[in-house]
Order: sequence, then C-alpha cells, then structure tokens
Amino acid sequence: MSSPRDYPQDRVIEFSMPSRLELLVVLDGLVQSICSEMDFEQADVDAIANSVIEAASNAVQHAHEQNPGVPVHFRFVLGEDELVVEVNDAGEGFDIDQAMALDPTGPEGILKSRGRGIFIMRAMMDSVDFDIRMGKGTLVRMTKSRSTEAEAEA
Amino acid sequence: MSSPRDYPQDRVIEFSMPSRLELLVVLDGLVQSICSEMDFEQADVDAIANSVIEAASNAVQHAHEQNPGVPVHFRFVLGEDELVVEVNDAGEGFDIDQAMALDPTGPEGILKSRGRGIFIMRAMMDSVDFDIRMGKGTLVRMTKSRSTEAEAEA
Amino acid sequence: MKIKQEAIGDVYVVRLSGQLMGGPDADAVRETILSALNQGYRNILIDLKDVSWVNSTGLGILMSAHITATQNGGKVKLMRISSRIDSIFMVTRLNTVFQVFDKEDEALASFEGETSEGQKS
Amino acid sequence: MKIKQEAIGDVYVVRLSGQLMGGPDADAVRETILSALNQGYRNILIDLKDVSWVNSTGLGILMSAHITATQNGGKVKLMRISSRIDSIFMVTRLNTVFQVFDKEDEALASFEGETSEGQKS
Ligand SMILES: Nc1ncnc2c1ncn2[C@@H]1O[C@H](COP(=O)(O)OP(=O)(O)O)[C@@H](O)[C@H]1O
Ligand SMILES: Nc1ncnc2c1ncn2[C@@H]1O[C@H](COP(=O)(O)OP(=O)(O)O)[C@@H](O)[C@H]1O
Repeated sequence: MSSPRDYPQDRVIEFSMPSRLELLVVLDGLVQSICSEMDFEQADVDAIANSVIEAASNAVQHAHEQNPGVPVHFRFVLGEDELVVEVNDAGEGFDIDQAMALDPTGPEGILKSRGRGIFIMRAMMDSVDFDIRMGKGTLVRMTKSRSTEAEAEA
Repeated sequence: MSSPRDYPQDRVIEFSMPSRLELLVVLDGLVQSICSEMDFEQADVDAIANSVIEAASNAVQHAHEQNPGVPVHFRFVLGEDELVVEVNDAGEGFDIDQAMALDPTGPEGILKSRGRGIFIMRAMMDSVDFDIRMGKGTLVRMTKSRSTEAEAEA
Repeated sequence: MKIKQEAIGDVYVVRLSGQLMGGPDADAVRETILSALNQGYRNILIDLKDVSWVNSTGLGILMSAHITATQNGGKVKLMRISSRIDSIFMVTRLNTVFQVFDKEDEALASFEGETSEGQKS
Repeated sequence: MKIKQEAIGDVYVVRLSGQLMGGPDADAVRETILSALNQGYRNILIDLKDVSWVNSTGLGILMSAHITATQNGGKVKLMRISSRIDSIFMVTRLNTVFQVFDKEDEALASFEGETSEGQKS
C-alpha cells in the first residue's frame, strides 16, 4: 500500500482524460513518447504501455463505469533511471485481496474472460502499489527502472 | 483576445510538463496521438503539431526562461469536427503588437534568426488568440477544424 | 476496432484492426465467431496483424471466442501477433491456449487433418 | 539533436538527427559550420533526413548557418526534408532562401561549377 508522494516538479508530467475507452489510444501514444524520450528498450516500453493501459482500463471501466464526464488522472515522474506512473481514479475502491485471489494462469483462471489486469501490471512492472481509499478512489503507483531486463517471461 | 472558457469535461484532455525543451518531443507525440484519434489528415496533423510546438516553445523559452520547475499547461478539446488547443504559461506576458510588427517573410524579416513562431501558428491554424494577462501569464488558444483543407500554402 | 471476414477453403479468417480492448468490440467479435459457427465453419483463424495492442479485456474477448468455438466443436487459432501482444500472451500463459502462427499459409495449412468432426455442414 | 559530419569531395555534409529546436543545438550547428568554413570548405550541405521536426528556433539556426556561410563566401544547401518540415519552409518562405534537394547525389552535383570563388584553401 502507498500514500500520496511529492516528486520534484521539474520531472513530473501530468495528464488527464475523460473516461472513454477510445482515448486509451491517446494515452498509449503519450506513454510511448515518454518511454522513448527516456531511452527505454522496446520490451520495457511494451511492458510499461501495457501496464498503464491496464490501470487506465480499470479506472475507466470499473471505477468510473465509462462515465466520460469523470476524468482519470495520470502522473509520470521521469527519473534518472526510473519511470514512476500514477493512475488516479474517483471510484468507490475495491477489495484488492479478492481481486487477486484467483491466479489467472491457473487451470480455473485461464478459462475466465476477466481477472488478468492487475496480474499483468504486477508481472510487467518492477513494483505496483495500490492506495485504495474506499469510497474516494484508487491510486495505482507503478515503477519501472531502465536497467532492468525485459521481464516479459517473468 | 480571448478569455477562459468552459468546455464539456467529457471532451477535454489536460497535459502539463516541466519547462524543458527536450520534453517538446513528448508533447509532439501526444499531439500526434490526439490528431490521429480525431482522424485529421496528415497535412493538418503537421500543422497542428508545428503550431502547438511553437506555442510551447514560447512558453518554455520566453515565459519561463527554461526554468524546469515551472510547468506549462495544455488543454485539448476534442470536438466533433474541431480541435481546440490551449497553452497556458505563468510568464510576465508580452506586447503582442510589437511581437507581430515585423513580417518574417519580408526582405528584412526573412534574414532574422527569430520572430517566426507566432507567424507560423497564425498561418497553420484556423484561429489563434492570445489572452495576455500582464504579469500573470499568457493563454494561447488555437483551433483547427477537420474539414478545412491543409493550409500549408496559405 | 474493425473486423473483416473471409472464408479461405474451410477456414473462416477473421481480420481485426485497431486495438482490442473491450466495449463494443467484445460483442462484435463474439457475433462474428457465432456467425462462422452457424454457417458450419469449425476452423477459425483470427488475424491480429493490424492490431497494435490488446488489453486484458481484449484477451478476454479472445478467450471467449476460444470457449464458444470449442463448445461447438470448432477451433480458434491466431496469426501475426506483434511482439507487444506476444509479451502479454507469455505473461498470461494464453500462449498455452492458442496456437499462434507467424505466417498465413502455415496457419491455414495447420488446420488440415483437424476437420474430421467439425466439417462444414 | 545529434550532428555527424563528413567531407564528400569539396562538399562538407552535415547530418543532423532528432529535433532541431534551439537550446544547445544552435551553438553546435554554428560551430560545425564555422569549423567547415575554417577548414576552407565553401560548399555546405545539411542533411535533414533524420530530423523529424524543426520549430522556429530551429529555422533560426538554419538561417544563421546560411548567413555565416554567405558572409564567408560559402553556401548552405539542404537535402531530404520531411513533408512536415517542407510545410514550415513554405509558410515561412525559407524555401526561397535555401535550395532543397530530395536526393543526395543531386545535391552534391548541384555544387559543381559554383566553387570558383570559394575553393578549398
Ligand atoms: N480502479 C479500480 N476501481 C474499482 N475496482 C477495480 C479497480 N481496479 C480493479 N478493480 C476490481 O478488481 C477486479 C480485478 O481487476 P483486474 O485484475 O484488472 O481484472 P478485470 O479488470 O479483467 O476484472 C475488477 O474486476 C474490479 O472489480
Ligand atoms: N508566451 C510568451 N511569453 C512571453 N513572451 C512571449 C511569449 N510568446 C511570444 N513572446 C514574445 O514575442 C516574441 C515573438 O515570438 P515568436 O513570434 O514566437 O518568435 P520568437 O520566439 O522566435 O522570438 C518573442 O521574442 C517574445 O518576446
């Protein structure tokens, strides 16, 4: 679990978008640009983009139920060797233990059509923390450091 | 001249970045993504990206003197057939008439190494308005509508 | 996302483009698969060449297609996935569920001899 | 932005990549041009193939290069600009200042017969 943090303003990019699935492609373009400016390897770029898209999909679909009037907020902290991404929604929050109870790669989980989002983030990023304030929204904070080898096989 | 406006929240993308020239490439990637999501023609995409980069360059270089601790704010309003872009800085403001006094395509202006930014925005966008609050920053509002033919030759 | 479909021999090829990420996409893919099954096709090949990325909801759509086809005696295979999609398949182990081919001719050929119980009606 | 340079016959070719947008870029390009002129080159060809975009400050850098070269009896030509850069050249009329070539061999050939007063020292 994590709590809000202060980052040096001169390294922070902020972004917000309406809760519309078709705008995830705009978010993806932004993430690609940030990662390429930071010289991440392509495998890492894919991992980061996939993970940010998962967190954003959850905010749009689960937290905001695709209500386009409610924005999803993002912060990208462009560190020397590390990217921090925060995805902030204004939903009701959820039970993270329950959400992660079923392994989506196990014999039962693999046949489900849902339940892979958080698993993907955790597999692809170096760290993923959830700050869930019940009734007040969720903050997902993910980090990926540049030196790390691609963890696609992890 | 123009004043702050309210736009429907479900069509507004917000973005802010530190005043660092090397981040203009991230901004460019975002603009490309927004324009392609909106199905602008390539000539229009170029015109919009060039113009947003000019407004942002002015904010970073003139308004904030490349102080990375001061962010530049952007709003993109994705209309049905039109994109509105607002670029907001926290600089001292400037004399727009003086800034536009010399035609950069005339015999004297063309030899200068500066003075083309605002001219480019005005040539490439459908409309460009400046809301200059002396001592409190500048808001540049630009629009481009999708139906318009590429105005590269304008 | 856009869907195009085409029968090549007894293989029903479904070509997707854009991003596969839920919303109306789910219904559209599901209906395409059902329509292929109703027409009697048992061999379904989904072409992901023009899909730049999928999210977990998109994976769910593919998984549903697999289950729907299997329940009706059919089979869904995939072809031409990007390295980005490949990485998400590895992580989620969907690479153990789907056969994935790099080339269309190999994918089409792979169905031969598998059609015994699911022949075109 | 990155700069590479190379002499091809009596043409000094300056290859830029990245974005041309001021800051330290201005000094770097200026020094490259001055160094070419000091070495006696009068024919300077700037290759923009790998420059995705320029802003007005970048145009100013090119304009300064033009002026510095002209003052020293030299000439700056450009080659391989993207359609995005071309559009900004049209709007600002810099297309009337610079000769721009699509192909390197045409650009190189264009300097022939122009070297009378600016021969390599
Ligand atoms: N930001 C969020 N707000 C509310 N609920 C969420 C959020 N993120 C995840 N959840 C809940 O956790 C569950 C598991 O999420 P996830 O692993 O991404 O898989 P999926 O989205 O496919 O269900 C979701 O079904 C949802 O109930
Ligand atoms: N956002 C701004 N804040 C302060 N001054 C500005 C801003 N935008 C433009 N200016 C002033 O207007 C002048 C002309 O701007 P422009 O046409 O973009 O050309 P250039 O940036 O090359 O000088 C600048 O030199 C600067 O003095």
